[in-house]
Amino acid sequence: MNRERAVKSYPGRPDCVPARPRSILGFVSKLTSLKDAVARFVPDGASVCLGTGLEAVIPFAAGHEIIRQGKRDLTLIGPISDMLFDQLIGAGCCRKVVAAWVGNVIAGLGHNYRRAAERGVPHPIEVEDHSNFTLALGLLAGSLGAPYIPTRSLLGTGILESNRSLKLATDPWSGEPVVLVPAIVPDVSIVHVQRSDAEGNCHLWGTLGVSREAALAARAVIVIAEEIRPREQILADPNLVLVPSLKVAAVVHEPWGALPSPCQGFYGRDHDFFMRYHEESRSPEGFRAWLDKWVLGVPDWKGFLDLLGTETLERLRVKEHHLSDPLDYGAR
Amino acid sequence: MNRERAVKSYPGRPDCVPARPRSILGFVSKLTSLKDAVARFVPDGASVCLGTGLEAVIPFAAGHEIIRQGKRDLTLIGPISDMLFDQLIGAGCCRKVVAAWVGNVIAGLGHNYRRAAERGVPHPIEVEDHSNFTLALGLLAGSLGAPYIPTRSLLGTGILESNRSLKLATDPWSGEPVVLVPAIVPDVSIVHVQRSDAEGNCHLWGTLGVSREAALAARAVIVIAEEIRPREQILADPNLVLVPSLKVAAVVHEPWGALPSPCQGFYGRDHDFFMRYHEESRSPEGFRAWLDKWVLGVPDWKGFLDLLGTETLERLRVKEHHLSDPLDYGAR
Amino acid sequence: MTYTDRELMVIAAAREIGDGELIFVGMRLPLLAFALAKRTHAPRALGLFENGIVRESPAPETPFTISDPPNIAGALWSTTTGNIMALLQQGLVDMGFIGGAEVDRYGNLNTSYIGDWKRPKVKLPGSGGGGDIASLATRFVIIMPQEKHRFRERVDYITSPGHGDGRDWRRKVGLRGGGPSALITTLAMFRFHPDTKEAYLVSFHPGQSVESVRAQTGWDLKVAADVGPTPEATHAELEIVRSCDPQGFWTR
Amino acid sequence: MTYTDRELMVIAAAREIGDGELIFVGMRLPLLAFALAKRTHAPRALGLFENGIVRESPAPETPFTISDPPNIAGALWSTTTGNIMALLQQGLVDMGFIGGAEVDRYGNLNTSYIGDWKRPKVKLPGSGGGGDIASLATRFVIIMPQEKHRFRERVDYITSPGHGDGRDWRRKVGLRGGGPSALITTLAMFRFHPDTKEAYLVSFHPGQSVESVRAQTGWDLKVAADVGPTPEATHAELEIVRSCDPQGFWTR
Repeated sequence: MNRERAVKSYPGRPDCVPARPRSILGFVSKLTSLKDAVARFVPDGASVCLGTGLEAVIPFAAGHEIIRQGKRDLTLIGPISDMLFDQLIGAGCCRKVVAAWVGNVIAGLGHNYRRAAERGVPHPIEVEDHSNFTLALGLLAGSLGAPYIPTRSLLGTGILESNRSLKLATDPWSGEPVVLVPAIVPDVSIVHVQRSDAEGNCHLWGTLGVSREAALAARAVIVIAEEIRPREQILADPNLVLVPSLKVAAVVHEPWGALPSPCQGFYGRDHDFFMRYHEESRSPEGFRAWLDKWVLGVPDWKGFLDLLGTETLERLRVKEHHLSDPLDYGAR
Repeated sequence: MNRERAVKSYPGRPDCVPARPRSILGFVSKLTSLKDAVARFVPDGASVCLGTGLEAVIPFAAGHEIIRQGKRDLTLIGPISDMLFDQLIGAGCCRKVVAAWVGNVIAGLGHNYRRAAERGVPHPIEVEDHSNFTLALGLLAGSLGAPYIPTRSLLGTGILESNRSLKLATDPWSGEPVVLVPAIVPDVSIVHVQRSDAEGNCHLWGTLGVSREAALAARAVIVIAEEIRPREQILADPNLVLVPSLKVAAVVHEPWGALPSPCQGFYGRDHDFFMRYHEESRSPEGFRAWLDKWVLGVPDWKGFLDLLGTETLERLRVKEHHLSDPLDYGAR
Repeated sequence: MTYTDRELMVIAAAREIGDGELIFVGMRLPLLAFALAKRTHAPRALGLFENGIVRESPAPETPFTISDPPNIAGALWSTTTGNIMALLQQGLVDMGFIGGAEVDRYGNLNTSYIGDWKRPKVKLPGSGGGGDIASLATRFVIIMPQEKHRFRERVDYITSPGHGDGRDWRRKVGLRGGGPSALITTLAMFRFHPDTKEAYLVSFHPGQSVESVRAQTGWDLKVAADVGPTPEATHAELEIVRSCDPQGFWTR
Repeated sequence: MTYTDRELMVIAAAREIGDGELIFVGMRLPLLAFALAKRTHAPRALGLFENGIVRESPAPETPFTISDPPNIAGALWSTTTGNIMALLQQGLVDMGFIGGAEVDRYGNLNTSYIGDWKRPKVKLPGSGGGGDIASLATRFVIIMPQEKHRFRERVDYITSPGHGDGRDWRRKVGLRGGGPSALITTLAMFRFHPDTKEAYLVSFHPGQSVESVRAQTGWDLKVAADVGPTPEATHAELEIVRSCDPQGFWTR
């Protein structure tokens, strides 16, 4: 119930002081199934930030579970989102998109995004246009608890017209025009990481994108981890911890959970999967068939991986390991 | 000459678009002596950010070299600065202080700071009062190339009165008052790190304070490193790199260079040294004697370490090593 | 069992920490208070430090400064100063500790200038993180030595905002944090009136009285109806405090 | 030695990169252009990627996206998207590459909406980092396929600002970056007039002519006095491009 408050959805522009996720504090294990995590922390109508690592560590496992649970009226927040937002939009989970780019990075346009934005299929969506920088700055402002951050990007563009959340203002020192980017505070941010302990102290490396700002700005964080490690192993490198565990609502152990996007040190990108999705999602029927097969036709992520097949996993698995030099945190 | 431009001092509020440190770019070794680094990149009148790790990794070696070279009219920028700013002020190197706290953390007041601010001894200094947050936000704005960042801190305080660089404004969304913190762009930031390669790709861990923002905001960076490592060892962990080497003007190998402040994994804090300085610097004569002995009486940092004595170094050296788990950056 | 004023201050400060709370700790007595609270009534409290540290448990040996390596090893998070201050500005920090050179009847603190800031009689070190904690924490607790010249009717300069000139001053100037909730001194303990926001005496330490405390207060001091001695330090509390400060560097 | 339009586009793009320059690279043809420039005339160029990467040398095998693990391993820096965009806003980035669905005579790009944005005929993916590069880079180079319907008198929506309506438009709206310096298409190469800031034809690719290019341009096209064929791709350049794209995924 307190937990619900921690991810309560706020109408309009998000307040830039998040509700204190009180019940999240404390040192109980937050390990849970992806099913439970999505059921409890992604209520209908919530604003959800995901796909924060740009083309890498996209939490597809969580996205598919959101679709299976038939979540509705979500506000999706993310920089480029790749294929994931297109899937959530096509499945009817999304009321509004706050993003810099929505489509299929390797193949181009997102067919479901087009159908929804152009023809209201499966239903109309609201689009809040950003650039990668303004989205990053909005999340940074949220993470700072600052109401907004000014930028000189996007002056003179249509984005200032179509995105009513941005304000044109004047730098009181130089008198020059600036764009004010209001704080973006997701109800919940879903981040995929390499390793976490049961409390949500977690390590992410490789492509960061806006993952840190997204996690710090959010009212609650769901951590999806390739590996669950003992606490001492994570806290042996406190500088690498992505977000203080007091912000973490749930920790989910879901190996391969970012496929078909890559995860540094664990697996590469399944290029063909993105290409096939692009072809198969051209028509609503084609997308439906894709959805039935890959998402609704399986009970969970394990089911998705079985469909993908062990040969594919073996092909994508990282085989050449490049380890960093350990850091000495010795204190005496 | 280009290099000079890279650290040219700007009058008044720093422009928040730093001059491109063109000549700094390129892949020549930037290894140099501390003497040369200070001579070339800390010209009289420059704004210099140092002491960015709060009570840790304070670049005392660089500070003492600045004093030995008799630099003048420097603007010192730093959060709490501990004993270092007091020494630079007492030695007459400083025209202006931009800081949240100046003194001797463990012992309290800074005697030279008081003499300069109260009685103009050795000469008057200008003080720009900040809090740790507003100083961090000013450097963050500088690092973002943003003209300013708003905050709700310090409303109703005297700091808004005595620090004319801060502006009171209104959040155009909520109508509530905010404080605008203008970008702080140091001509040069001096950061002490555990390890660097010859180009300035460097790793800092332990206490960060405002080190990252300070390095990214500056027109040029001087890296003081405990160890010089081969490039591959540093780039084996690109997420840990503090600042892109294109910002780095010089790399100095100066082991123990942060003493008497601590450096995680290398040495602890020499508490007694801070206490003795506090006693000995009570009078201008006492400070002069301290300066003659510890700074002007020795040719370089090696001389300081010899005075300190091997027993002290051995006592402070970290003996219990705690290594972090390596990160796998494997890609295929 | 006898104890020093500072030991009692630590113990009184620890009692202000609630279990499961996020506490902006800082150095000196507050660091000991946090250690004591963790080992008694607030095992789930978390400590924040402005150098970028979040700790679940205090360092095994009490560090001289918050940036001493033992305070980083074993931390839950070691990040930037900005990210820690951001938790304050997000409204997530329940309480912070602040000291001061001067305080006034509304809990405003001055750590910047004695006299006119344009021509200061004394230049004090400045805000550090104090102004931020006072502005943004849900509440804060002041810990400082009590001497008449430090307890002013009005401070010369507000570094860390208390309740300004009282009542709803904080709301009027736009401060979101709740302001000071307690003032713990070498002589006594004060709280702030819910309406007027003026400090009033709630208890005096051993050897003190309402009169002796009033004699060291620079304004017409209000006193609680049920004013009495500060609750005694218990044997258990003292043992923990002394185990954290064996040399008595902070508490003797 | 014959080659494709795309191979020539990559080669022409590479020639726009100066040695020692900071280049905002991106995916597809620009990634190949960066690789080519590094191995020919610009060995000291640095590449930026909006996912947070700074690279001295391109990844050993050309990645499909900038976030593929090979593009991170061996990077000079792997940081946040914000920190990379910050280098743009600091004015440190010499040049960036941008593609677009529509371009107009002043080099304004639309990748957001075809038709009225309130009731779009086509919803395009959006800005990504394009709007930021166009706003903030010292200069930028446009690479896109040329078809008459994409080369509009005026784009429906400005996602990435070129020279607006010409002349000193960028200065008037407050943009600090210099705007587009070249437009490289499947048919030809264009530059922008120093005063009017209007695109004009400087060269046409093999098999093209002033007329054939004009036929695929949606405005009254200006032509350079010394217009001629685009400089041929050299054998050496082609070998490098093909070694970077052995399957011809990008250039066939």
